[in-house]
Amino acid sequence: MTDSPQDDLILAASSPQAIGALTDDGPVAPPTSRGRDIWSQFRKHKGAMLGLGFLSFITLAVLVGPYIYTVDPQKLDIRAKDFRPIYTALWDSSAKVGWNKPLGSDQLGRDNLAQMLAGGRASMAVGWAAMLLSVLIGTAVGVLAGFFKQLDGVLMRLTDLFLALPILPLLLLAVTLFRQPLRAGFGPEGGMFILIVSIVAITSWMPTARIVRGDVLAIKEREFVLAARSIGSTPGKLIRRHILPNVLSPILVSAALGLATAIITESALSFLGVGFPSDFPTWGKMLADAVQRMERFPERVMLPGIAISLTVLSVNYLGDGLRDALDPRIRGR
Amino acid sequence: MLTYATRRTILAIPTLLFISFVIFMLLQLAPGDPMAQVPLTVPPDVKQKMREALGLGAPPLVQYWKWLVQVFWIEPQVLIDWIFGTSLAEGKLRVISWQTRSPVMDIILQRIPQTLWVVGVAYVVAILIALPIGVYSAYRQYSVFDQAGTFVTMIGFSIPPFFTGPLLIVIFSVISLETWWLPVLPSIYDTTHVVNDWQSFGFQVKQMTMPVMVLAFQITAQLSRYMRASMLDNLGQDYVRTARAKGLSEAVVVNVHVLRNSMIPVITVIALGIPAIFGGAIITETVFKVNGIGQLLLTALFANDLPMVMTLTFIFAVLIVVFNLIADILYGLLDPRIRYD
Amino acid sequence: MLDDTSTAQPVARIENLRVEFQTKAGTVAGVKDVSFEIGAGETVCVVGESGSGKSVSSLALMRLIEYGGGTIAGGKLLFDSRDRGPLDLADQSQRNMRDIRGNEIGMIFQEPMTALNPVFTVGRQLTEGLRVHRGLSKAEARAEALSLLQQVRIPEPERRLDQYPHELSGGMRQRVVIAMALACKPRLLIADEPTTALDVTIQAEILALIDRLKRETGTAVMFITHDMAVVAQMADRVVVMFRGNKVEEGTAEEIFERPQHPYTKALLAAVPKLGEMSGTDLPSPMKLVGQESRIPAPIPGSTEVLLKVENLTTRFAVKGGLMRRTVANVHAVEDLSFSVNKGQTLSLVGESGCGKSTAGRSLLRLVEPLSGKIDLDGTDVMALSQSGLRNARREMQMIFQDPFASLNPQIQLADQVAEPLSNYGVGSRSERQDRVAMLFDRVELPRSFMQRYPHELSGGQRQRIAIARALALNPKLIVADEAVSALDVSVQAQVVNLMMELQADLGLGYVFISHDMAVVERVSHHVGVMYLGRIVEIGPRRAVFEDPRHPYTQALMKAVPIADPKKRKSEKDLHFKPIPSPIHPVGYEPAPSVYNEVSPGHFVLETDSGY
Amino acid sequence: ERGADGEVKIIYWQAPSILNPFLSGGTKDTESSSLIVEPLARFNEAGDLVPWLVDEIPTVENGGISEDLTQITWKITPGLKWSDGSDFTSEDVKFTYEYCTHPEGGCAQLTKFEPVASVEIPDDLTVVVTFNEPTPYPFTAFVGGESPILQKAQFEQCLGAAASTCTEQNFNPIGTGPFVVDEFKPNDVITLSANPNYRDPAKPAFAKVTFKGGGDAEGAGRAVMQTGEYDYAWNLQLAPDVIAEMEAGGQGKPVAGFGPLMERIMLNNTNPDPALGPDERSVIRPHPFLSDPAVYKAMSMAIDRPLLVEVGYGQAGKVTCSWVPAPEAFAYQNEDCGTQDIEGAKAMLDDAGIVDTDGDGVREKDGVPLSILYQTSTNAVRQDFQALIKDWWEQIGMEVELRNVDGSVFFGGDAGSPDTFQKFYADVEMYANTFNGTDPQAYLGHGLCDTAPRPDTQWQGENISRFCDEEYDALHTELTKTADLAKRQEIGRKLSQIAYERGGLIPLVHRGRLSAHSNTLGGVILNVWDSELWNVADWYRIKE
Ligand SMILES: Nc1ncnc2c1ncn2[C@@H]1O[C@H](COP(=O)(O)OP(=O)(O)OP(=O)(O)O)[C@@H](O)[C@H]1O
Ligand SMILES: Nc1ncnc2c1ncn2[C@@H]1O[C@H](COP(=O)(O)OP(=O)(O)OP(=O)(O)O)[C@@H](O)[C@H]1O
Ligand SMILES: [Mg+2]
Ligand SMILES: [Mg+2]
Ligand code: NI
Repeated sequence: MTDSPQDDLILAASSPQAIGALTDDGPVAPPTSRGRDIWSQFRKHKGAMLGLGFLSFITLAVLVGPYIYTVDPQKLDIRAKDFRPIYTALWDSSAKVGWNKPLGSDQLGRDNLAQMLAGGRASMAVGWAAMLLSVLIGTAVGVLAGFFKQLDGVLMRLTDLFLALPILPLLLLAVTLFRQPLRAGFGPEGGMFILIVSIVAITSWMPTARIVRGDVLAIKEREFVLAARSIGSTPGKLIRRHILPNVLSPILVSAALGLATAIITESALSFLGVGFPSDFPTWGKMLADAVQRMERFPERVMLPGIAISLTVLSVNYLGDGLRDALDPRIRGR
Repeated sequence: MLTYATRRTILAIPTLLFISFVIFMLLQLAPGDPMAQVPLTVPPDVKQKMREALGLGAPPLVQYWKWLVQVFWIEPQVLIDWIFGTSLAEGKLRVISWQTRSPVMDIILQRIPQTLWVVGVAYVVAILIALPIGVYSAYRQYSVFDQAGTFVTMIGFSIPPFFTGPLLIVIFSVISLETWWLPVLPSIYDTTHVVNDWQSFGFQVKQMTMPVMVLAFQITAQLSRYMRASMLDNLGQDYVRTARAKGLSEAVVVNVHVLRNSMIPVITVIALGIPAIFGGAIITETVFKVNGIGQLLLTALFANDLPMVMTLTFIFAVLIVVFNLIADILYGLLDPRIRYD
Repeated sequence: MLDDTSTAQPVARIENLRVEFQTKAGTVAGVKDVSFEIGAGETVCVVGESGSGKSVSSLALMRLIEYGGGTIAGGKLLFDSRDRGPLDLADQSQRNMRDIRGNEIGMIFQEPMTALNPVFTVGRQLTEGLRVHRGLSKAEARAEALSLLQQVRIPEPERRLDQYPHELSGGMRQRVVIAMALACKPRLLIADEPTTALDVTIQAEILALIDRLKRETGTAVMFITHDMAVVAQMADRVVVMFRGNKVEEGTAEEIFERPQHPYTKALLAAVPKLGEMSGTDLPSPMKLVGQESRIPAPIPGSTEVLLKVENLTTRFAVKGGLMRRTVANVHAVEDLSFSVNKGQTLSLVGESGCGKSTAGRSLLRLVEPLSGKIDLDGTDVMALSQSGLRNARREMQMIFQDPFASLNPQIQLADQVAEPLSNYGVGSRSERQDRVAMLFDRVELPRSFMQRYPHELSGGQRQRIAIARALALNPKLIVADEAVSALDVSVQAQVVNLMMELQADLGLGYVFISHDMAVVERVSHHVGVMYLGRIVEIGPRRAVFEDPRHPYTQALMKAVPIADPKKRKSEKDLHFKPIPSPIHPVGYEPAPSVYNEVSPGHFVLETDSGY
Repeated sequence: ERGADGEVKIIYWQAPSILNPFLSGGTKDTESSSLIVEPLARFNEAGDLVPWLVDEIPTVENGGISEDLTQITWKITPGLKWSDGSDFTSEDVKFTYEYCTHPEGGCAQLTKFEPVASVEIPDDLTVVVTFNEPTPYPFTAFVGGESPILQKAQFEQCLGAAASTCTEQNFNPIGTGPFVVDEFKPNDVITLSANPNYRDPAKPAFAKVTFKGGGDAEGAGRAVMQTGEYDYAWNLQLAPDVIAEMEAGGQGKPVAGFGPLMERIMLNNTNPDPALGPDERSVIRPHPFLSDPAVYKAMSMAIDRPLLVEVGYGQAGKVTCSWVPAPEAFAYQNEDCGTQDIEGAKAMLDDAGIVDTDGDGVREKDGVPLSILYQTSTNAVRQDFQALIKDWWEQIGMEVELRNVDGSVFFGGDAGSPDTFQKFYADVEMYANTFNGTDPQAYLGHGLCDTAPRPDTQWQGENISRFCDEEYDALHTELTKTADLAKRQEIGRKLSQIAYERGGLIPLVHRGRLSAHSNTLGGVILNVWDSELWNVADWYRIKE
């Protein structure tokens, strides 16, 4: 009982002759790859496209920006402190602005634009790394638990355990706990980076694991897996070739959401004062530091705040679009 | 169902014990020192004596055992005493906070009302707003309302509370916008405020407005997404067509048939969120100086008040486990297809 | 066919209906141009293959198509309303339609499993319509619902009212849906494939029920199906649809005996009819319209034993209680013994849940049997280690029921067919490619399909890919689990023919699992009838079909509808007991199967089977 | 008139967790309890002693202090009552001594009582404190907000190990002060009302006090100066521009006071080279280059102290180069301190032969590059200082790595952690220190050779720099024997100078305490020598 619209296209070509009636015509449309299908559906989701655009823009900006705008974000220039962004000159001609400080400078004269770029780098790096790690753990646990019955109980109890561990306290605790040894090993920034990334990942993989496990359980019951087993596929191959590609969509979606959570968590940590070292700007830190001077220098709060929110917003939209695009029920329309 | 619940409860006990052990050991390993906040003018040997007075010298396992006994044996007795006026726990050592030298449980009880008021009200407000929004945007999928709703909820997802919080304070407390008919709201939550008449109730509402706004915004965002997704799932089901074929009005089809089914996963999500109410909202509480549980945990953590941190995190763990169980059981109750055993 | 209704005022008349859907690929017409009418007390059967627009027409008539994203682009839907006189439903408001839906037009849907709201009781769902349309009070509605349930002959109707849908069996649920559709005594009853998902025995009962209700109430019935045998059972008049158009219309007799349109002819030729093979010993491929050049030759096979199964038992543990211990077992396959000869087909038939699939999977040890012996051409399959088993699976392959589910949607077809080869490291990459190309030729698929993905193929084509994949390793035995059940008749006929051709050419042995007696009759050398995990009767096909001995076999034969309007069944001679539960507590040991050989090779179970 | 002015609202961004200062030692706890319990004598805003529960301050002249400097006799003002109405007697004073010196009590103010040999009470109003040895400055026990008197009747059951079971007592101490506790919510809020038995019937002017704790300095400052929700905010450690902006809110104003608190950079006199191993580094002397006067002097010269003040503390900071910046008479004055001289610093290094020999931009001394690790605790202002100072030091040809450690670890004193300020596994470290009261004798003892933290003292000890100078030790011994104030002050200045000039530390900023009070709150006199709330009984509401 096919429900494919292609049947109608066939009709145009074949009249109901006896033979024609029973021949099992194939589609006349050229083969479309699944990827293209998904892409064309994805493209229709305006929010997701905007999200993708903005995310690419931000990523590119923080990656390439520091090579174009080569001001050292840590460079103190105490005489040029408290500059306003150049655009304030539009309504306030007396504002202290300068073309050399396009987005102004902070109370020690550090350049805001350079800090935004450097901070974005840190935030994005943390976001991506933590997301990848978390998705990796989540997928591994989910697939193993779903595929191997013997492991299911143990792994799911483990997941419960991590779910029951309250996240923020644990996070704060681990920061105080491992900051020093890691810093010794990888330097102040490297150590903190590893620490934050791993903490965010360790405390956020559980939903992915649960979703993936559920999907694996369902897919395991699909006949093509049984078919693959009957043609002698080894478990490893079964997972790689048959299971993983089919759980890709929940993984991608939780990856998108994971990226958002990671960025927010990092900035929350910075806000609570347990994030990166002080001379290492991240958006969250810039925001937290600037809250004090919010009225006089609203841009110092707004710029990082908007950057965080927009990034997370676009990632969320991206996730939404991905979910729609990957859902065959919606794609079929 | 009963066996299922029993089984889960029994399974939860070793899990919780294990969790408590893990937390305890992590805290033990933490390099902080409860004396770090004592000024430098107090000499080290005095600090050492103070530490010993707190019982810090004992080996970790002994401390852990003591804590277990205090939490599982003595505290329940205190509760019984309190309810029945007996004196079982007379003279027994309770879990004592290092910062305040007073029983941890007493302080927690003191903090719970604030947290429940603020976070709980936010949760209720959020539910009341989120569900209709979710239902309507699913029903009119891709309509303007849906698009706008999606946008707003996405923003709710995306803007961290430590951004919205100070923003609101500046808007409502600092730059007084009275000229625009906006009320001036207190930036510092008064935990001693007693509601006894309309005026004091008004003040309570005022001081709760901002934290509740910030929190409810976030929760609304999440819940309405869930509600929408769940509604969409169910709107495509065959039974909806059956209901329409019976000639039922759209209101009945959507608000009775579809809603009832869609509520099943959403209610469990709501149940799973309840532990977070008790956990307080660390950031929001910090921003608005609501001295609730979240703020308690944060200060205890920074002061290295291990008994307090330990007990609080353990209580959260218990709540999470319990509400997980409740969510599962609710699922079973709401969905007649699911029968545990 | 008895009453001449064409002169009477029709209850509903569809004129030049056209329904369109907005899709990604532009506007698609689900129904292009369909006109027919339904008179009171008349059953009009709408037949056609999947996607021909049957459901769309019926939903358009209910004006439910708007909720599925369709629009009525043209045509009239004239309906003779009880209260308002003749109306064109196509331009009624949804408000008015609400008064008509469920009140004057009732509808029965295909899937009894999903058509009922899982969280409300049967009673509540039944009374809803009554209270809306007839303004009954709660108690009145309940009484009315009860009488409706009695009318559709559900056992213990009082109890059912307070049960939830999932607590009822498929047949009972379908009765509830029918009761719901009939609640307000509609003038027109639309039944959209009401029995497709059901077992033959239950199907027979439901068909009889609808027929009886129609006669008792004089309702007009629009009956949608793709099963010609069902049409033959039910129809007064038949409308044949093909790709959105009506191609032929006539009384049942006209259609079956003097089909005019080539499509109808082809369709009828492709329908296997029970009893067609009477008098022959060997199966032979069907004669299809358009393939007259191929002369179907009987397939003899050999007498050499390929697979010998003895006392095969498979159980699934049911866990429960505080400690999650095994508290009971599902006795899915119980003491099964049979053998398959090289180049021959053994069919296993039986109702849903009788253990056919489990038996098939146990053969390959895709589920672990509890005990028994499986001997495949000299290898003791039960004794093999995991790696040995992997090797043994080269010799036996499976084809599954659902062509949509049994192919991985993410992998190109050529790779899917090549996968068994690469799994066993057969040949080099280019050799494998050649072999895949050859296999495509073998199953008559163009090589240009090799780079496609499963979703770009039709069901029949997919099933051919599955067959090609099963053939890749040159197996001796293929277990075909409902391999053609999900396909349209015409496609089914082609696939059946292909399988038989391959058998003749390659000397394959088949274990053919199916619930469709007519197909089984067509393909098998031997037939085993299963009931509750056991084979109740096994023997040469001819013996079993022409001389069924076990009471269950006899009942089953009686229930099968025959694609011939002259051989209608009546409700009287249908009495089926629901299948008892195969779940038994731990420690329960059923008696061994003892067979009585009634004729050479024809065995009938002596042991109590539960029937 | 008592209670006439209604309610006063005080906010401390650190929340008090207990009202018994003997069990906490935290400033927030000491200050909040000073509303309730009082010492025999207090310091006023100038650092001078004023009698509080006694009639006069004992001196050698008035016979209150024995000639041999081993005994001090306090005469309690007659007629004093506890807030519960019972009499305040010398029994209570003696009990307080016993309470704090109990070996299992973990009393935070133990140092104040350690030199005391015994406390005798010949009668209800006389307390005779005998010291172990001649004590030229005997005003530690029972003096100042940190050593108030507890009521014997209330705390009798709370000696030693029982101290922590006395929650009721610790939360609701009975005192002689202007207010009594109505309700104490630990780490949150205290509500108090006027003490009906307060000695001055006209005071306090306020009937109620709400003492809110928690949040951050910024919120507290905002609540007083911008929104006017609170009347008094304590210790606003905020950047000067932030304070200025808040002040513009017009509801309140900041007040600053200067105690001996001083932000400094400690120079490591031992070699912190990690290669030496954990038990040797920071023990073995000397430091490869920091021991060279040219190096540390150049480092000090390179610093622009006025800028540091401006960036970090504004009106709550002053330039200083004295180890003891206050009281004024103890402070060593140095004129050059306030001017930065990068060129001079370079020249000084060049003259000492410390030049860049390998062209990497970093000077070497005897082949060892001037590359230092500069650590401090995590704190916004300190990090700004680090950034600025790093910049200056790099200008004179040094290489600087920055590091900041969480305060609870840095000041935590955990012997197992390598990151405490005592271990000093770095070349220089920055923090602030101070002392209580007005006498710096014990504080100056932090420069004695044998007080250096070492493995065999479990890394305890106050000489963080491991500074060791014979002349300094001798001079300090002299100080302990001198009773004449002028002479003491002179020795004190000399000690400060030695420590500065011989490489003990680089003083940076003399830090004041900046608090804020609303424009309608009168009577506030900021006092950094005692509790800020020392004169809360005199506070009143300014009528419009
Ligand atoms: N919601 C829809 N959107 C787009 N096309 C649709 C939709 N519903 C049906 N169609 C198309 O309309 C045509 C007729 O579908 P219909 O469901 O009526 O077939 P059918 O004859 O009932 O088939 P089956 O036997 O599988 O039920 C098909 O080509 C189908 O693809
Ligand atoms: N994995 C399993 N675990 C538990 N019980 C099972 C499992 N698989 C099948 N069963 C049970 O075993 C019995 C036989 O199932 P099986 O699938 O073999 O029936 P079938 O004859 O193939 O039915 P159908 O015609 O519906 O495919 C059923 O009662 C089924 O519920
Ligand atoms: Mg259909
Ligand atoms: Mg089956
Ligand atoms: Ni000291």
